Amino acid sequence: MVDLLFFAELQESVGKEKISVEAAGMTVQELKNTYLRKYDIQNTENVMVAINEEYVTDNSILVDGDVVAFIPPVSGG
Amino acid sequence: MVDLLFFAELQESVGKEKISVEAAGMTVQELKNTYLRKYDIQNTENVMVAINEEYVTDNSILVDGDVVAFIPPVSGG
Amino acid sequence: MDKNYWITTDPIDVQAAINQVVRPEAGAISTFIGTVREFTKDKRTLYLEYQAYASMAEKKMLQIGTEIEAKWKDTQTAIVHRIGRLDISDVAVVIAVSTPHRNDAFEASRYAIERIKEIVPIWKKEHWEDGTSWIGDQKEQISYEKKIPSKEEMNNG
Amino acid sequence: MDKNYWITTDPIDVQAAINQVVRPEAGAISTFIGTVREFTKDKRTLYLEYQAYASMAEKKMLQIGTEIEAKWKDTQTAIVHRIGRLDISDVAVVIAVSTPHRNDAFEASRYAIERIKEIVPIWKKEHWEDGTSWIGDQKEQISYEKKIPSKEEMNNG
Repeated sequence: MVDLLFFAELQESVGKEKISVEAAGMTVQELKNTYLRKYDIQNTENVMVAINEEYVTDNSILVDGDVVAFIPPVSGG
Repeated sequence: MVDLLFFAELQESVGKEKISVEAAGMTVQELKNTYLRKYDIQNTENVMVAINEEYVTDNSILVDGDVVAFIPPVSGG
Repeated sequence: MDKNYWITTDPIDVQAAINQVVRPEAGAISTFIGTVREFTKDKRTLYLEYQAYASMAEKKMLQIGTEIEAKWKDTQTAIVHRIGRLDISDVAVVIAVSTPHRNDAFEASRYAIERIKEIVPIWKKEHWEDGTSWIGDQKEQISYEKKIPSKEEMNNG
Repeated sequence: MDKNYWITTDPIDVQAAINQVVRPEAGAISTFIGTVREFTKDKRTLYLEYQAYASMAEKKMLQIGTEIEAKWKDTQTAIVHRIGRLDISDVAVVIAVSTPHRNDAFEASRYAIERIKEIVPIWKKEHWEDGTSWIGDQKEQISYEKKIPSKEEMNNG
């Protein structure tokens, strides 16, 4: 299983902070296509992805136990 | 009478914080020549002068009651 | 997590951040304090809500401190960011950088706030008089082509 | 004298200076804190002694704040300088500038510290391990041709 974390407007669109899915072997791009589109999230190209708290590129491949965070444009400070 | 204030190394050279002198009508340059040289102070061209807490040029003329400060290069901060 | 980089739900004590970087070798400390501004142009903010991916945010703030140490000699940095509900004039973020000489302190703290707005997973929700919105501009008034950190930025953790 | 610009013999409370510039219109506060550094190259400082022409110094600090208001829109500034004996890591000066946006805050506080070193009648006496000396370089490592403020600077009180 892979945990998916959603923040900010993504969390509001999904209605949850976290879901667990079977996604080992998928690329980040495939994960985005599947789970962000499922919740009607537009502008997915602006969403960064972190695996286990480090930013990754869309062609990274997931393994079991990964924690994936979908990170919309940040606005701290 | 005019009050002369000395600070930092000038104060140490003069041995006093303040002296009162008859100097109405003198220019700042004349005052420097008279009172700084009296105390063997070199590099008088680096000493700025303020009359009544505002910087003045060497050709300013003193009037009775003025407070004159001799200001060596500052080093606050 | 390094005690110099932290996320908190409590009001920020500016002095606590400064204390983390005071040291005999430093003669200059530059701090940046971000507070909640009431008006953005003519739009009035009632309050803000900050959310963070806290564990990753602390890691990324530490990364910024490490970047600063690499760029400016002999610096020490502390960064604290508050999350949750913040009212007008509340302190959202404090950056403190100490250096032997002042120019480096200014440049480094300016660098830190820019980097926070690029790579630290924290989000601000504006509660306006007439609605709410999550703010997505990473760099406020400046528009950047690059939305995703470079490979180097991503791996420099 | 304006309460935002003061000379004190007491330890400086950084937060007190910050509080003078916090306001709903500001989103950014940049502070500069000058502390007593132990080593300058390989020369060791035991402690410092600051002397001021206090009444004039407060006037000149106010002048710097006025210059900042003229140069950067909608700024508010506070400056406090301590005098007397200061030990290693003691805070000698705090500058706080609040602005709506952060770039102005950084530039203005940097301007303030440079101007303090030019026009504010405060002097530092170093007590080294091997003697004492009044420090006369107005701008520390930078050597300036111009030792006297320009006419404009002098009259801009």
